[in-house]
Amino acid sequence: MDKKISRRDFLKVAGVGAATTAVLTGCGPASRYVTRQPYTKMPEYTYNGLSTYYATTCRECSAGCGLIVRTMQGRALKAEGNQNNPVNLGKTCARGQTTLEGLYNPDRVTDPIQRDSRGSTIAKKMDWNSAIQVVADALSKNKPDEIAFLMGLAPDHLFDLVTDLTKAIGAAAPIRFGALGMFEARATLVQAASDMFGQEGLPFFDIGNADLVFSFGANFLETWLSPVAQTRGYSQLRRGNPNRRGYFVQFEPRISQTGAKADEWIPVKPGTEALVVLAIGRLVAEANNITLPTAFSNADVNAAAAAADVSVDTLKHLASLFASARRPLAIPGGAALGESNGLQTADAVLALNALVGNIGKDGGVFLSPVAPLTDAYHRPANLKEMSDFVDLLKSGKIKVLFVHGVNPVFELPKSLGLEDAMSKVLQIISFSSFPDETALQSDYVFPDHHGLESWGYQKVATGTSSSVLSGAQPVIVPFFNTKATADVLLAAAQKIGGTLASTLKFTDELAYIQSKLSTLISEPDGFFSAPEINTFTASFQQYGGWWKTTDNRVAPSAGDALNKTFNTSAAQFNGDGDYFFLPFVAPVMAEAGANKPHLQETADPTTTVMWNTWVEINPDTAKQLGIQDDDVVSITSSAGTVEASVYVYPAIRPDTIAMPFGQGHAAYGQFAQGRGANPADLLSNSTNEAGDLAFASMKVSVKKTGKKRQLSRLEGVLGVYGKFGQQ
Amino acid sequence: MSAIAKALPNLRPEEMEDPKEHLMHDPLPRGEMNRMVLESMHTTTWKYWTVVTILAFLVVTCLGYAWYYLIMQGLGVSGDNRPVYWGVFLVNFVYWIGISHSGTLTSAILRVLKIESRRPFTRVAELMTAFAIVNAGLSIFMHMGRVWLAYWLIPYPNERGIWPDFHSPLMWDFMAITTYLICSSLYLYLPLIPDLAMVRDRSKGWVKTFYKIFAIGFRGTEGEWKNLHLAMNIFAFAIIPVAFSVHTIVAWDFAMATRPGWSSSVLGPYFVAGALLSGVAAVPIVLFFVRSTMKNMKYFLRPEHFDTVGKMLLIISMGWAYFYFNDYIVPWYAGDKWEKILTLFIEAGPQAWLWYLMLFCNIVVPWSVLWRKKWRQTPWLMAIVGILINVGMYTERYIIVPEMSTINRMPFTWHIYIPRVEVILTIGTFALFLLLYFAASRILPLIPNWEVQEGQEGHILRKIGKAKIPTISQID
Amino acid sequence: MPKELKSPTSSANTAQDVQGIWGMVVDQDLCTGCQACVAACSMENNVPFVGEVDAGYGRSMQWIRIERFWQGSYPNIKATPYQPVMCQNCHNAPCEPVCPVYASVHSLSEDLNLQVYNRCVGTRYCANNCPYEARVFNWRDYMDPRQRPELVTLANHFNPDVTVRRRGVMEKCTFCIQRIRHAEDTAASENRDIRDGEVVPACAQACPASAITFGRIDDPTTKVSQAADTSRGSHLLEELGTIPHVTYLAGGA
Amino acid sequence: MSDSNTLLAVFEDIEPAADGIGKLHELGVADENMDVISGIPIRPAILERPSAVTRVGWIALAGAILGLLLAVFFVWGIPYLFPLDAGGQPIYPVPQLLIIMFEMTMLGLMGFAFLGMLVDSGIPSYTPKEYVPEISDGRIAVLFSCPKEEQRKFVDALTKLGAKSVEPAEARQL
Repeated sequence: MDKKISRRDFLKVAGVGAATTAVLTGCGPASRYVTRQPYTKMPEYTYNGLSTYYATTCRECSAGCGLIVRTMQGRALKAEGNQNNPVNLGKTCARGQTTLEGLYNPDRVTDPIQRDSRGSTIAKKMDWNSAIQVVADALSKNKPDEIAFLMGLAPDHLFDLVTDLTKAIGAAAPIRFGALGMFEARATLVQAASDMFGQEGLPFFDIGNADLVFSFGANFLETWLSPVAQTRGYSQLRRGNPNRRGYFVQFEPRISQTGAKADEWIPVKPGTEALVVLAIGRLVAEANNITLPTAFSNADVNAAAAAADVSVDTLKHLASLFASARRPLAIPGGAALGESNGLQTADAVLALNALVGNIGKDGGVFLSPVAPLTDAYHRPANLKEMSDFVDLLKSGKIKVLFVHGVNPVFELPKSLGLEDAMSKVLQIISFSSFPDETALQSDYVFPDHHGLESWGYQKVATGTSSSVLSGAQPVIVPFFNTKATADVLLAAAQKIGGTLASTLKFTDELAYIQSKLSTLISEPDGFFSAPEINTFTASFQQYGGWWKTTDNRVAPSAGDALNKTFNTSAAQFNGDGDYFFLPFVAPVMAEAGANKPHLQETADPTTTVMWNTWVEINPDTAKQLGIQDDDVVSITSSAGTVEASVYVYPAIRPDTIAMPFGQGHAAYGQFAQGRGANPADLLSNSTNEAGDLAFASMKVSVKKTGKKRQLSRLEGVLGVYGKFGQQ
Repeated sequence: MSAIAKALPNLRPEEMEDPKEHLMHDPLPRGEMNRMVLESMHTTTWKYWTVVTILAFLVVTCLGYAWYYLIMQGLGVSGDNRPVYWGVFLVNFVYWIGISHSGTLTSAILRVLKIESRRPFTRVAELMTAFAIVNAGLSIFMHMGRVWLAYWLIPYPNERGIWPDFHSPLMWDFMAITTYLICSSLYLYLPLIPDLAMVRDRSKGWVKTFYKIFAIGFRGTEGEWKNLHLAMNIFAFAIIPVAFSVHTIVAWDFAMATRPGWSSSVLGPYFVAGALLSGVAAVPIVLFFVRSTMKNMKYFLRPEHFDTVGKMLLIISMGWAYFYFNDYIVPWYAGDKWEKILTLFIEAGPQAWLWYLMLFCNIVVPWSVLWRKKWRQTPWLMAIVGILINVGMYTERYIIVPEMSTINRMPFTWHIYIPRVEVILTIGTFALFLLLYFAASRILPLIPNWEVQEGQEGHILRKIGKAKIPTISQID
Repeated sequence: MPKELKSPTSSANTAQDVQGIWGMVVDQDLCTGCQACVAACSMENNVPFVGEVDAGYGRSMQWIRIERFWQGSYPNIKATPYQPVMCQNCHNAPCEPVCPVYASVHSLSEDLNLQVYNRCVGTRYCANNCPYEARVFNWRDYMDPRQRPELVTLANHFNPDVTVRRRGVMEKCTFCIQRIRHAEDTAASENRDIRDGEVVPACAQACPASAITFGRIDDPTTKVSQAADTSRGSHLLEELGTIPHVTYLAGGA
Repeated sequence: MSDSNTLLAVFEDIEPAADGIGKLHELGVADENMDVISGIPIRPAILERPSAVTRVGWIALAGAILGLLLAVFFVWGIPYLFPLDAGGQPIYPVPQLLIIMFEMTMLGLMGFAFLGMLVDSGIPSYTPKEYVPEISDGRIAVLFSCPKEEQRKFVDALTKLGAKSVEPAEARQL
């Protein structure tokens, strides 16, 4: 046989290699110049019928899960988890799966545009040169204190670049915000850690190694912090150890998706979570014969039980569970933190953990590893800071506002008056890829690439035990005439010249990223290291990031967590309605999924509603109010009114109504626009002690409108509810 | 002789029914009958044309356009969903197959049993059969997701190298319905040939050409009659099991599925009983309308014929009730979880009124009306009973198809079915049926004159004692 | 685990080269109902979205649906463990014999139910006869860019390995047969057997809780065989004798 | 009988027709040289005629057998050519065969009964034939052939028995 390998054989080998090793790229910096183009103009690495796989980072939320995107002939076909990335270990959530529908979304902003007027969809297309000139002018013709940047939670490399840029021109540092961060109450968690442990950082809850989890409202299987990693933890909790199945109790006013997986659901009255935690703490201390620590000494079990609408027996039963567990873990989160006493709740939960001595132990509470390239965890702005920012805009001091990666017009409570404040800003430049509400209220939209067309990195805030920098690279050539915002800013900086040009003297985005990565190339405990930056970058692309192989979680000292005193009052509520209002992030849709048709059509895990917003009302309450399924009700709080269809939900407290956040867009493309209602419209700007939005602190009234609008449900109502309902 | 006289001891002559009430004993010359039938065919009023125009319009829009729309858009415009994959199209299918049992089966059974009063109305019923099968076939085609590939069900050597699968009840159905359509059309046609020859002999011009072609040169020679008679006998005997098999197989389409409600071994005979009920009930409706709207028909179609049909209806209704009870009690007693829910759903679910309507129309109405001869002989009352029974039977099919398929073993998928474009198409099929019937009533002789005359020749009145007693001779 | 894997009448068909019988295990204790599998399946298999009205009318086309029911009433109410239901790829599949045109046939070599899209004429009998209601029907031309202009760009991510179905065609979960085929081809070209874990369907690949395990159930050493072989395992509607290839591990304690 | 004439005698009713046929018998017209055309079927015995021979039954039987064989081909032959497994059912199923066999047998039986009726009667045929339209009004026509020279005698005899007309039969377009 001829020993020479023919081209055909080579392709065969290459194909098999590509398929089995999954990742085939990162061939040096040259790949920067590789264009990935459709079939007619076959570029390198592209063979007919063979797929090419690129490692990148999911940008659907800021958790930083690694993705492997399958591409073929210049088209991205399928996003799957990157098995190497410690955050998600090859797994993804539903949003990650549908990220391609964002990439190929028919409503993307295809070109840089200048609006006729704010709010108008009529816009004139621009070319990128003039767009860069607009940015350069905005940066150079305004005084530094007249310039503001509002950024999303992802991507981090752009945030770093903008931080450098603002530093160079002397403007205020960019402010970061995201709806998920808002509903996660990150500031509260960080504040609680520093309150109780005397150490800054985002708490890390080691669910996987615990054997009993008490979750106080934490929706950790849905959108909270790093859902894929936490779901893996949950999986380990249940089946990780063949000898025992971890037990899980959820405390919340309605059964959420997370609550649905709990062994016990304790429907505590909203606002009394802290009381319950403290009461349990006291009972645990009593059960374990520990001298009652100061933290729990004020707790009155009977009063707490009465206030929380939970029986004393239940509390005792829960306390005995917690006391006898080998590795008990309590997690604060969700609506429990979004109340006026949210910080107290978080503190109390951490104290409860301290009581059973699981701080810094397996199955206990840690502080999340600090990501590479950063000194500490920098949380996004809480509502207090956003409110200050809005006030700043209102004052008219800001002349130009740059917005990237966030949609505050939709996400912030309307009562904050952001739209009004934005009208005081002379020039608003959005870098949004999608025609969202904020982009609609801006003068210019200079669309950034979609996350899958972009370079970048994301500093992983939490979820895994190691310090992770998730890397992003384009998997296809930009599908539309978009431009990386980093490149726009860098080009503008060069146009402006001066110190700015010399500080940001990078040829392009990748050069900037490389400059940042260069500090990592010889870190000793890295997953890989390299002698020089180009090789390092290649590996960075190939593996989809860089991370340490060691356990980088910080084990804080319990300090005097148990010596804190708590006041034992329940939370305060705004408004004089009859019902507690519980907004929650739609588990599937989250804050930005509404423009993806497959996410819209993916049933909500608890209600199975698709394509719309629903209001959850207890059957008894509904009967009282004469409301049936699909009746449209108007919900009024002190901040506003929204209308939505009712889902008579059997697993919610009768004094509470709940509504998912994620729909109710006024813009954002054909799949999102005009669909459902936005519960943020009902929220006031009241905050908890840590400055986070007290989103669950409203009391609302519910009124039947007489209209009916059928909710689209996956479940057959006939078979699940009513006299024919099955179990 | 004296025995018969003793059987009627107390009847005074005025109490006895007039033997002339019977068509067979009220003979007219054949030429006169021919003239009457021809006159009924040739008489059209503006009312007739108005109705035909309306029907034609309905056929074009409700059937033609709506179906085009359905094909182009896909079944999304229908009301089918998961789990109700089979909706009103299948209801229509079963219903029309049921109606088709009216003619062929009634006329065949009556012919085999030599029930003499069948003679004038067999054709009226057989025509229904033919048109009902057309509608049944159309309903199946409407039901198919890719109707343009329907020919894949035909077993013929093809380039695709793949044949239909005879494991499937649908293939049995396909074969059975094909057989039934062909055979019942021939069965309609066979006794029609002499009548077509009669019309041929009495028409001119292109009309004559038309009838000439379809009378296929029939004269009435001894050999022709003999062959015709034998063929008709073969048909009459053979088509009864075929008709039974057709509706049994229709039932098997459902019964073979592993679904609660459908999976029942009594479904076959139950469907046959149902088909007979709706089919026979359709006869008085048509008889009534033909009799009251067409010329000279009061001579041919008489209360005695309604009486015959009424008696059959009463028996069939009881038979249907018997089978329904069978189908009902067995799962009810067994207490299978899903069957129980299904029963509850049908009787107390959101569409429970259909169930009560069905029982009212199929049991209460016939049982309370048809026991009385006088009422049986009242044509308009019989027409109303027929209509109600048909409503009841349509309801029954609706309960069996979409309602029963709502309940399955996966309660998470239970969605209620609401028909959409099906309603329009159903109107269209009914309009087509009527239109065909209207057309046929002016193209084909509705009365098989030769059979009537044959009967009349064989019937005689004899005076026994004081009364004239109808008797029948054996000249057949 | 099917007790009997040989078809009783395999004399005249394609059973000669059995290439592995594929099966799945779904751990309901782990399934969090997060819908990642649903989304992953839709993206891998070009499953269309049908829009709000159709979806709510029982026409959503996802090949997996995650079922949950309620037990009890407030406050002692619990959601039943999430149950993802996809085609169970029965050994004795009720959907198969009822198809008049052989569009629903059995692969004896892998013991899978195959749905031949281009053969399907849309009688929907198979769906009627599927006790699991696992089949979905293309009620409209959901994938036709002429009717749905939004697909002109969205269609770019369609998987070229999977046919796009048009209206009037029945479809269902295929156990990602394109991935099975790919692995089979790869293994054949390397002259070896398929390794355990080499075929991962999209749902199992995505599942963050690793609740779905997939592999050959004719080999007792595979992960899926071992996972299925616990006291928690059961099949849906086992009493029907369909011998499904999906094993559910009970949720709860 | 090249020198014979074909006559058509039309009678008003059955009795005279029977008498007429009896007369013809007397006059020596064999049954095979006679045919009765009537608007309704009349039992041959009434007219003292031999029963006509019909092959319809045999043809129908042949059709039934043909249908049966076709069914066997459909249900067993097709899977033999294209073996495809479906739902664990036998490739050569018996119950399905019985069903299809029944349907196809019946189709063959009836289809061929119809065809047999046509073939055996020599129809469809659009060639001119001896016929008078009055037949379908209930008249009975007796078609017979007699020696040319004795035609007169026949006509007289039949007219006396009540024949409406006795004329040389004339084939004409129906």
